[in-house]
Amino acid sequence: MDKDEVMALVGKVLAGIAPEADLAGVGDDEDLRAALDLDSMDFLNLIIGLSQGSGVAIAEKDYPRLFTLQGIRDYLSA
Amino acid sequence: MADFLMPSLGADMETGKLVQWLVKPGDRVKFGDVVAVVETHKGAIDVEIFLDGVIDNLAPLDQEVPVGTVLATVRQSGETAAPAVAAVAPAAVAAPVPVITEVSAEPARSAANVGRIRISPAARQRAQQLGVELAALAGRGTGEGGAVCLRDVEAAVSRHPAEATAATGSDVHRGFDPAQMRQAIAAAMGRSKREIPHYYLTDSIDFGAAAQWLAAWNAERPPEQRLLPAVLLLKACARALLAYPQFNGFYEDGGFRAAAGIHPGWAVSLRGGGLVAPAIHDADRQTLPQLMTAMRDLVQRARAGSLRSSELADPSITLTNLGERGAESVLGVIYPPQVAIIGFGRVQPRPWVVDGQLAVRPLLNVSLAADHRVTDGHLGGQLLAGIGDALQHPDTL
Amino acid sequence: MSDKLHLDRAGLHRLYREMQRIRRFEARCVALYQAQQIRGFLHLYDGQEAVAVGVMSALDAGDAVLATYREHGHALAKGVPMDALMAEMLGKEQGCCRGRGGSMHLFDQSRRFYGGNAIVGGGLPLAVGIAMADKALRPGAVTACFFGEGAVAEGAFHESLNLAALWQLPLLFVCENNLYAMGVPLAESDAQPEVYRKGAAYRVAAAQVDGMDPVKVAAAARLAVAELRVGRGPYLLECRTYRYRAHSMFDTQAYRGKDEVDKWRQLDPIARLQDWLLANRQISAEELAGIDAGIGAEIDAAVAFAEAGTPEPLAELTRFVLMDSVVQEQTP
Amino acid sequence: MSTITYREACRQAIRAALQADPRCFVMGEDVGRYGGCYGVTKGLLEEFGPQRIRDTPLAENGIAGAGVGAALAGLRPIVEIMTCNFSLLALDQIMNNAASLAHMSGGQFAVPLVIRMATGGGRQLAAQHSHSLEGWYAHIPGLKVLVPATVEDARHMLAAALADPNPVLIFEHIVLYNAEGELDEAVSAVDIEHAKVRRSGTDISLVTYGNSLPKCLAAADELATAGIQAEVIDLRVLRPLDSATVIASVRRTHRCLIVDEGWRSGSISAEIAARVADEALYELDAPLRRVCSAEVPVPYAAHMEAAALPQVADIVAAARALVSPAG
Repeated sequence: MDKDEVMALVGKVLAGIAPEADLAGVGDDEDLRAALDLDSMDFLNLIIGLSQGSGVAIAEKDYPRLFTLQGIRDYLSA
Repeated sequence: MADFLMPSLGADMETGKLVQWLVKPGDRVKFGDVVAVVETHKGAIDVEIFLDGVIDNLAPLDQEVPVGTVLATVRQSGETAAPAVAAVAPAAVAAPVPVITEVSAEPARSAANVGRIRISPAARQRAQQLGVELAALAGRGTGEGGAVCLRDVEAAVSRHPAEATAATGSDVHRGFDPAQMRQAIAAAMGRSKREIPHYYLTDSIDFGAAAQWLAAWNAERPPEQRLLPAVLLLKACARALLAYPQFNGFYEDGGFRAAAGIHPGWAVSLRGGGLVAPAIHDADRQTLPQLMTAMRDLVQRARAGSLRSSELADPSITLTNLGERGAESVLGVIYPPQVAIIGFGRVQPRPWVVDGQLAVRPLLNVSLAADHRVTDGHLGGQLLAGIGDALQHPDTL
Repeated sequence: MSDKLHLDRAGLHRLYREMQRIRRFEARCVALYQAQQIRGFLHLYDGQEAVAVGVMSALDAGDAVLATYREHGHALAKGVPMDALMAEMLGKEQGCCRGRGGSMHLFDQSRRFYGGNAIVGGGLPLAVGIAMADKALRPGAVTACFFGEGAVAEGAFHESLNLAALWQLPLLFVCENNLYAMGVPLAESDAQPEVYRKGAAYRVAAAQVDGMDPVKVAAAARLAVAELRVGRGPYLLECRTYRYRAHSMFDTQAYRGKDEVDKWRQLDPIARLQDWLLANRQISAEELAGIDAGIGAEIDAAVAFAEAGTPEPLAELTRFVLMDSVVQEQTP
Repeated sequence: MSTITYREACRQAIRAALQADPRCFVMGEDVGRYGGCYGVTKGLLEEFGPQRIRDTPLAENGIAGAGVGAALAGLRPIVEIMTCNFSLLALDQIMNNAASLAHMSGGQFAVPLVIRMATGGGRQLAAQHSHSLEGWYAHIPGLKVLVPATVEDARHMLAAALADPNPVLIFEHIVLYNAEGELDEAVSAVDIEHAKVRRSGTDISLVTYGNSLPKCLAAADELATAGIQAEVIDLRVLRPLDSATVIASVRRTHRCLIVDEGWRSGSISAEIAARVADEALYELDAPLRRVCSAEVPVPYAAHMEAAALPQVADIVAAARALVSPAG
């Protein structure tokens, strides 16, 4: 999965969680949870969506590495 | 002929606006079916019908009407078809055989009761709570005279959980009007602060054991099977409420009435502001994975504005969880006619004394606001201690 | 009038005043009834005043009294305040029973007035028990139980007479024989219409007295009470009397002729005592006018008190069905 | 623990009451020389003398009324009516005076009177000595109605009744007099407010009182062998009725069978059924059902009498029908 595919996936998953969210306004290193007001359930749903969409297993202990867009890109395209 | 009325979905609901019919004239409806969408100050609600029969005379959409207004009529078993229906359905006249084909493929045990299922009141209520369609139970009764009883409903759920759950489907625009919702919250909370003599208790809970157990559980599972800490909190509360039923119920007509089951309202904050706390039915009887599924479903539907009427009408206590990015503690306001609200703050590492030694532990602040007309602080303290104790043994939840 | 009893001037005036209070109180009750301020049954004592007043003159404050549903006179003569009675008649919270009893159920615990009983003969067994308790707890105290001649046909009368005699209780049975049980004349309901003769069968001392003469009633009652106070068993006093009015507020009175009523009115206890007092210079016209004016003022005040009274809050409807404690019994 | 009969427990209760309060006395037909129709007061005349164990003439209305009067004026009478059929002769005094005086006097008078009477059938005493009328009395506001079914209640309910400022009727079942039970000396008092769970169970609530209690307990034993766990509720007090305990039990078991030796029509069992339907309808997983006496004056012949009264087999059959899977 390349970086564009990852960003497309993030956009699709977030549209189901926070339809009004505008990813364009979120900085690469910004905490998504704060920027988009995601609670634990939203974040878990994001992880579920990313894991299922990418086929990458995501361990719970790795969650902190997926708090930012940059982190997600690094994790899934690695 | 029976009337289907604009339901009252909460103490603060006086009117509602019918925005969509999910059935059409002549459709057969069953106890517990979702038949319409009603816009209230809390948003659009799926409204269930608690009548069996053929629905007719649907009221027009988009009119704000008081609770109790007739929305439709239901022709019940044994009553002759309305002339209008017969006139447009000559084929049905030609075919004298079964009008009711969907009740059961098997012959019913009691031929005399084809139209109305023979079911105990307790089983009927349980089926409604679990979303089990009564038709799915016909002919499966094992009670006296073939009546459907509690064990039959429970058996049906374990057999086909998905199939038994009433389907909802709607393409109507859903959502909550923030201004209306703010008004409704203001009304309910204003009434609460006026009428309910609150008392407040807080306590600190060592969340270490729970966190450790949760990490181990989640490590072995894919994300969709993982549990959130909130589920443990929900179950721990349900467990403690079993022991202290004085907090699980309603203050009505000058006295306390215990709720029939433990149906905590789970506070869900909505994007763009506002809050709803729909019921998670019989939380004490569900496993943690079941509760997780129920909670995920509920949060999703709450935000999508497609809650069911029973979820809004049934909560017997409110639970609010600020979550990992929330404040340290919360002192809630009781939603009348409930008599208590339990709040959880953010889990955070704190210095804590364990076995006489200073240690850093993940601590969780739990609070109780309860109605002094029903209970006192002593009992409230026991409830909180019960929640704390339950969280020390997550494997038993 | 009787000369068997020495009554001083004040005592005679008291008899007159008490009878007149009763009669005029009831007259006002009739007016209030017709104005629909008093409802339910209203049994008037009109004509029988000498009985209650005469017997009560022989009793002390510590003695117990039970009466029937025709008991306004007994309540007044026993000292129950008139304003509390009138408020009760109007169903007010300030009534002697908070408006729960009404005309037929007047009670005053503090004055040992055990009521008003609307079951014919219902008070007699109660009186037996009260006399039992007095014999044990209040030596010298006496219980007077009033009942009509209709009650004599009830089993309760015979059971009570027997029990009282068997246990030698300080109990004065006062039969107010006004000749009619509602509409049935005594001769048609009782094989032995001389009520006092029934005492002999139970070895109960008994006497018959002219119930239209307060002095004779007082004399007979004093004699009986003296026996009772020293422990000489129960006593049956039959007072021959007459009610001028209907059984309750009105009836056709087809059971008796108007001339019979007129004949008895000639024997009216109040008029006769008044005439006798004036003729024998035992009272002056001024004194008489003073007494009458005092009674008028008392009745006006009682009506004003009752009319100003308030209805008991409905929230109290089921109060006093069960009691939380025993009210302190009066001890002499 | 000691084993005593119900009769002896009643007698001990009366003796203790007489010793505890000089205002207390017993009055009734044949309570003295004869020792009580059912032998309850035997020996008490010799111990307390004729003023406190007072034989009366056969005059139920008179002695009930005398009891009311004595209570009004400061004594603490225990009136014994031989059997509740005879109490109908005293009904005027019980209902029109004892039960009504407090209320119609606006709270001026309390009537701290206790009336004991024998009730029930099973001794072939036929239609004028065998009826269960406690349910009738439970209809009357102003009374309290107790139905001791155990030796503990027989021993301790009387003291609570005498301490109560209201008229209290105690119904002692004639078949229970000979029953033996364990009396725990550590227990010195019982309440007269609450029903009691005499046996816990999960499948059905048997709600009963009086001599039907041992029958229900025997039925529960038998049901247990068939895998049915019956909960047995002893009402103990028919007025005021402790519906909360009954409702709580039904919430646990979801089935309710009421066993009452009174007749079915217009009975206390009907009252209980109505309350359960009212307060716990949605807890019910089976119809509300009753086992009551047949609607006949209780006959003399043994087989007819047995058929007229609730029996263990009737209770077991009714419970099984409500619990067991169909077919």
